[in-house]
Amino acid sequence: MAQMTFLEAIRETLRQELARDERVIIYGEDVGVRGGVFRVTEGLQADFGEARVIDSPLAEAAIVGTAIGAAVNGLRPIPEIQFADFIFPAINQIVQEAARMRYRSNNDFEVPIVIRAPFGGGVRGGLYHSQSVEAFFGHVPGLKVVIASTPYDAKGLLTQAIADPDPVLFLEHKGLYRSIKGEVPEERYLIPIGKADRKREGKDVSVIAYGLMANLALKAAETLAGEGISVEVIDLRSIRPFDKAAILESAKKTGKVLIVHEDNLTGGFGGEISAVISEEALFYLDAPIMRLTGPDVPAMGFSPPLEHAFMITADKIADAARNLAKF
Amino acid sequence: MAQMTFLEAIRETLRQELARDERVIIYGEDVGVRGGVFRVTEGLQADFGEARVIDSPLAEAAIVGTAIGAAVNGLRPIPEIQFADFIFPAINQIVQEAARMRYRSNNDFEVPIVIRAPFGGGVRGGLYHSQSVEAFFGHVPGLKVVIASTPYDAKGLLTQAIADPDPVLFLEHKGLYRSIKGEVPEERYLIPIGKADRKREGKDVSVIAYGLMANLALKAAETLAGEGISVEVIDLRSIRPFDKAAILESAKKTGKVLIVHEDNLTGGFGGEISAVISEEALFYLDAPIMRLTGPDVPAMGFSPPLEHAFMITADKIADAARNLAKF
Amino acid sequence: MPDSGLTPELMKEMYYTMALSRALDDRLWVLNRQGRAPTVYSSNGHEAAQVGSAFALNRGEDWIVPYYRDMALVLAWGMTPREVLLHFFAKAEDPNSGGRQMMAHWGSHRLHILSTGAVVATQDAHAAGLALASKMLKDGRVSVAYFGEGSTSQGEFHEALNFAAVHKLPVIFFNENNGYAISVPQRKQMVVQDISAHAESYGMPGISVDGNDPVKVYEVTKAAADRARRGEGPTLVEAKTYRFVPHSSDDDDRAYRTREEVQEHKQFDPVVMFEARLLADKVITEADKAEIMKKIKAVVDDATTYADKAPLPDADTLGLYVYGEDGK
Amino acid sequence: MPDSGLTPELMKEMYYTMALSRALDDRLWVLNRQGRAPTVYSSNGHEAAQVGSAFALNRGEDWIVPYYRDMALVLAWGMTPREVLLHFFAKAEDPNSGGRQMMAHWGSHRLHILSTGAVVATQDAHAAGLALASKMLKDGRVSVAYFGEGSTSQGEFHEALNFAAVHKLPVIFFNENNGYAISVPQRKQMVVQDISAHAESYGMPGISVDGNDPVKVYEVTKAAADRARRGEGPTLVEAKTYRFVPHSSDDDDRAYRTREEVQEHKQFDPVVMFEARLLADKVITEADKAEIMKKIKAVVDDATTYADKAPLPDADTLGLYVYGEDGK
Ligand SMILES: Cc1ncc(C[n+]2csc(CCOP(=O)(O)OP(=O)(O)O)c2C)c(N)n1
Ligand SMILES: Cc1ncc(C[n+]2csc(CCOP(=O)(O)OP(=O)(O)O)c2C)c(N)n1
Ligand SMILES: [Mg+2]
Ligand SMILES: [Mg+2]
Repeated sequence: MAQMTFLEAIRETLRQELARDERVIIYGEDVGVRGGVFRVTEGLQADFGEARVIDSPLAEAAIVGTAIGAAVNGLRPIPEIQFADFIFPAINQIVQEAARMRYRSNNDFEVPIVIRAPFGGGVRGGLYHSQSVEAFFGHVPGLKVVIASTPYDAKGLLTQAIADPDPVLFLEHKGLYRSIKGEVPEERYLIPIGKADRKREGKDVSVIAYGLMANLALKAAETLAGEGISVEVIDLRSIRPFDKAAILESAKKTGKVLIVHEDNLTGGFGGEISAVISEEALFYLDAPIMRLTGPDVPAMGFSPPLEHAFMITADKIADAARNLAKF
Repeated sequence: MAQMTFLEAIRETLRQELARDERVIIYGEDVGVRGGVFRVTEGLQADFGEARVIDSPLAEAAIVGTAIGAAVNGLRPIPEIQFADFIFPAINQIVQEAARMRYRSNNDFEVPIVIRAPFGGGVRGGLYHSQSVEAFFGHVPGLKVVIASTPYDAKGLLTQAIADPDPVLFLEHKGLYRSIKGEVPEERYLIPIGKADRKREGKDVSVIAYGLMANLALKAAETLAGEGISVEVIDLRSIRPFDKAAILESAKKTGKVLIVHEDNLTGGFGGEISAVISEEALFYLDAPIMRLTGPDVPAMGFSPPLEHAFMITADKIADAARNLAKF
Repeated sequence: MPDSGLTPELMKEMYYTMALSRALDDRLWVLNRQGRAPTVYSSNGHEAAQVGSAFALNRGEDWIVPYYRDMALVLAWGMTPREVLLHFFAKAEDPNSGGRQMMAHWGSHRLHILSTGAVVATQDAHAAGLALASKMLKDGRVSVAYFGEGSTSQGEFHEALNFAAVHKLPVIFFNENNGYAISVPQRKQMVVQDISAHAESYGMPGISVDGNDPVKVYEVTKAAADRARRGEGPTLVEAKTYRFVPHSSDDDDRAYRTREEVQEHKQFDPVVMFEARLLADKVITEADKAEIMKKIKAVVDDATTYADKAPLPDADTLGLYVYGEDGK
Repeated sequence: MPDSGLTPELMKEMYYTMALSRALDDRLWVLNRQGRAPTVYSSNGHEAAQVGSAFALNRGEDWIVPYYRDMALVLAWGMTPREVLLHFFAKAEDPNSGGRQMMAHWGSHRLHILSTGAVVATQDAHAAGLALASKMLKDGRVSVAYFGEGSTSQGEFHEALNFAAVHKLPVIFFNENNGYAISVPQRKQMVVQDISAHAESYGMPGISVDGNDPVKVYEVTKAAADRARRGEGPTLVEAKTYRFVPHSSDDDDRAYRTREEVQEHKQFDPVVMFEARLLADKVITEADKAEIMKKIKAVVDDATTYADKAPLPDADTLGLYVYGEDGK
């Protein structure tokens, strides 16, 4: 089995799907000759041609809008939004069209597209190249929102997303692209969307997270293990649908829950997770459900002190979990 | 004091502000000659001229985008989005530009605009003329989101929104326009944004709501009063900022909280409210925090059975509150 | 005319479809005024543009992405009056949406009518996307997006034209210019007279045509479709027409246009004019006309009765079809 | 040339500004390669377009809404090299954003440079809106939106042009066409050769000009500004130019263009050409040039040192200025 970075896992999955299914096409800004601004699609145009790996005009609404039409007429488009920050011009097509096509046509049409978008901060992206946008989309029935945390998961979830008959937003945390490596089987495999993965078992505190945050939570858990605090880490893998059962099981077991996301607090997806727990597991709780999130500012500052102050770190998670354990 | 419908209260507020401040302009699709598709702006163009009440081209991004520029250069634009369902083409301008201008310029610029948009269902609007969009915007730092429930509040809050130096999204539930009347003073007055109003005092169950839902909650409270159940109704009036203190005070008092919104459940703003309560008042709770919301479907069906099944009613609120009281 | 393949038989069918649409439309207004359905969006006045263009295409085979005003179009494309009425009454059997959508939000996979929402101009990119697939899969299909002149103010219209032009896609952008966007007259919507003026900056042909003449519309559309099938790329067609009725049953057009203006345009009523022409050209006789009218009346009555009796959707179906089956 | 008001003094100042921008830009790349700042967006190659247009306007009085590539523009508009470097190093004193924004996101209320984000094409509507206020308040100002040719694929560009045209706003849409949007060449971005081609469908003048000649750019922009001030509405100007360096310091342009292509364009380096011309026309002497270069070096050094020493923003400021004071 090959060791791959998160980025390579995504690239090789795209390559595998392009090779096995002629209907799969990739397009977006700079994804062809340049291989994407992060090089995720590097080499794919050379291998599969300009007709299947397309450098599109600079227009996100058209990218998603044409992908919808192409999907209806038999293709399996995987459009890329260059940065999640630039998904807003396309949100109309995503929310009102892609996510609603099946429902509004009473199941007569479906829109199997996968929209890939790098998101998140800590990479000196400043206000417009660091955003977490998942809360906007986690609220949208008809859409699926997937966020992987390991190379292995990335492949299985992306493969599933491409096979999925519904529109999937596949968000890739930029901080993971080259920072982590892991074993990735060469053969095709699917990870179901909507099943969380308990990345670490524990009994004192449950940390619920996804994407980069799941990795940081694991580091924090390691630290706390040394202090005799046993932390369970639930990696949601997708926020729409999200795995209520896994969350409730863990919450009931530990009685103490810490929800972590990089997105800002108010109206973030952590609220939903918290609400579900207090609806269905309130009397198992030994402490308030806590959220550790980005601050309620419009976006992440560029200057290092601002970026550092904004970002979630393993230490911040450890601090929060420690406090919760002591509660 | 004049009795006015909700719609009239908004129209008269706009008229008053147009009259007192030359910088105020109104524009949007059909707001001029036609007075808006709901007639909210009826007569205003005749009174204030085509230069100040403008029939704009059919382009929401341009409507909001030009309002931003106009506000920076000295005007006080009040753009209208014809239906909240059609705000998505403008969301990029709202989230990434209007709401972020002050922050990104380190307080050098501000964008005092009020975006008015009718929202909500129960008026045979079907999938694209019934949506609740507040969760998308309640998540956005830098933006304020106001939702009034009475003619009196509508005037005070809208006046405040126009005076506010930051961008405000002022959402008007269509179901309120002509269905309720109330006293509205003629003189100008301001209601601060971010202060909830306890519309009814009670001790057994707290219902947290806003807009039309606050009215339905009051009806439900009336019913339950007859059954000996005392319901407190907190009308949030705005969801960003929202009045944490009022929510916590009520939650601590009654120990039982029902959050109501018409927007669909998952990722809706109710999650945030629930999360805040369980973070800060968990041990005062005598029952799980409950949410009564629209179902998790892409939008509200048009056919009467589908619409009725979707809509929140006073009966549904009464049922939920009754169950909670019995818990 | 034989050059363009427009036989007397086809002309007769065109006439039938236009007259049927008008009659059905009249019925919708009656039913609406009776309080039996809350909303009408009307194609009244647009019949020549819609039917003329439809007949120039492979109806039911090529893809159309209609506008809400396009009842005559979908009738030409194979939707039956019963289906239209089922949609209008929001009945469970409505093939467009199962009663989920407000009237005039068309869609049928079987007929290759892409399901439509209400947010104007999104459909333009959908048509380009359908055409992108047709180009790749070489299925020989042309896609057509229909839209009003008001919707060209939306940026997405331009994005779609540009995308289609760059990729030389087999798509037609078909504008029905009736001079108003609800109450907003064209001069407040844009500076130019012709929607077709936009074509040049995307390097595609742009043609304005008398939208009240179904034959001219047919010819222009046919040329655009042929061009698309030859792999030469998109065309922007503008059919100039007028709507004789308010924007919808919720509108009152007296606020923004005079009765005289409406009357003046009625001189060019596409259904009346086409009928007169077919009679003059002896494509149909008075007897044919009477028979057609009788048939139309029967069909409209049948549709009304059928749809009226059909059941409403069950409230329990509310939660269905948010998602499909996983992982095919 | 005297007709357009371009005196030798002004030409000299234009030259100084262009050369300053180039020198400052070179410095940014050096500092970036030294690891002292993570990102450069460069105006290298665009100096004539930016400075030529700026000098045709009331600098610091009219409104500009710049593109990220517009360092030469903001220098011409009154931003100092120190301020640019403070922005580049993301220092607290950065007047554009207090270190909050990545380099090249300009903004200054004092200078009438509207604060900009990174989402391309949103600025076009802002400029139209600024102009809407100017028209209403009769302040005599012109607003100018700057943008790349790639950004014209965004629908919002078209919405802004249309809005400005309908309302005859005193605004100029100023395109810097360098043939690439990061790696995407113009022919994959659009079918037409000239961005100015879009003007016609909005009923406004559209002019393409050699963007490497600051005088020509000046003249065209001056005419557009005069027109705007006369109340005759917007103009679309396209300045054709080239960027000599990668899109940003994160880019590697060898993936999408040959070194030969870049070399060929270097023949038309606007700074080199303008310098040669001013020397030939005796607007400046070799001695002037040496003095200017010396001054520039000193200014750039000073800016670097000053900004380098300036403090970073305090982490505690993170939460400031999400909202302003309530209810004025
Ligand atoms: C994005 C969006 N904004 C607003 C509306 C509301 N609306 C529905 S139809 C219409 C006018 C459309 O005019 P036009 O495109 O000329 O079509 P016509 O009705 O004249 O056929 C408007 C503003 C909408 N459907 N979508
Ligand atoms: C809406 C949006 N999508 C994508 C990007 C990422 N991006 C930044 S610059 C750029 C290319 C812009 O090209 P052009 O407009 O020609 O300007 P140039 O850099 O050539 O001056 C892209 C795709 C963005 N900033 N905004
Ligand atoms: Mg129209
Ligand atoms: Mg460019």
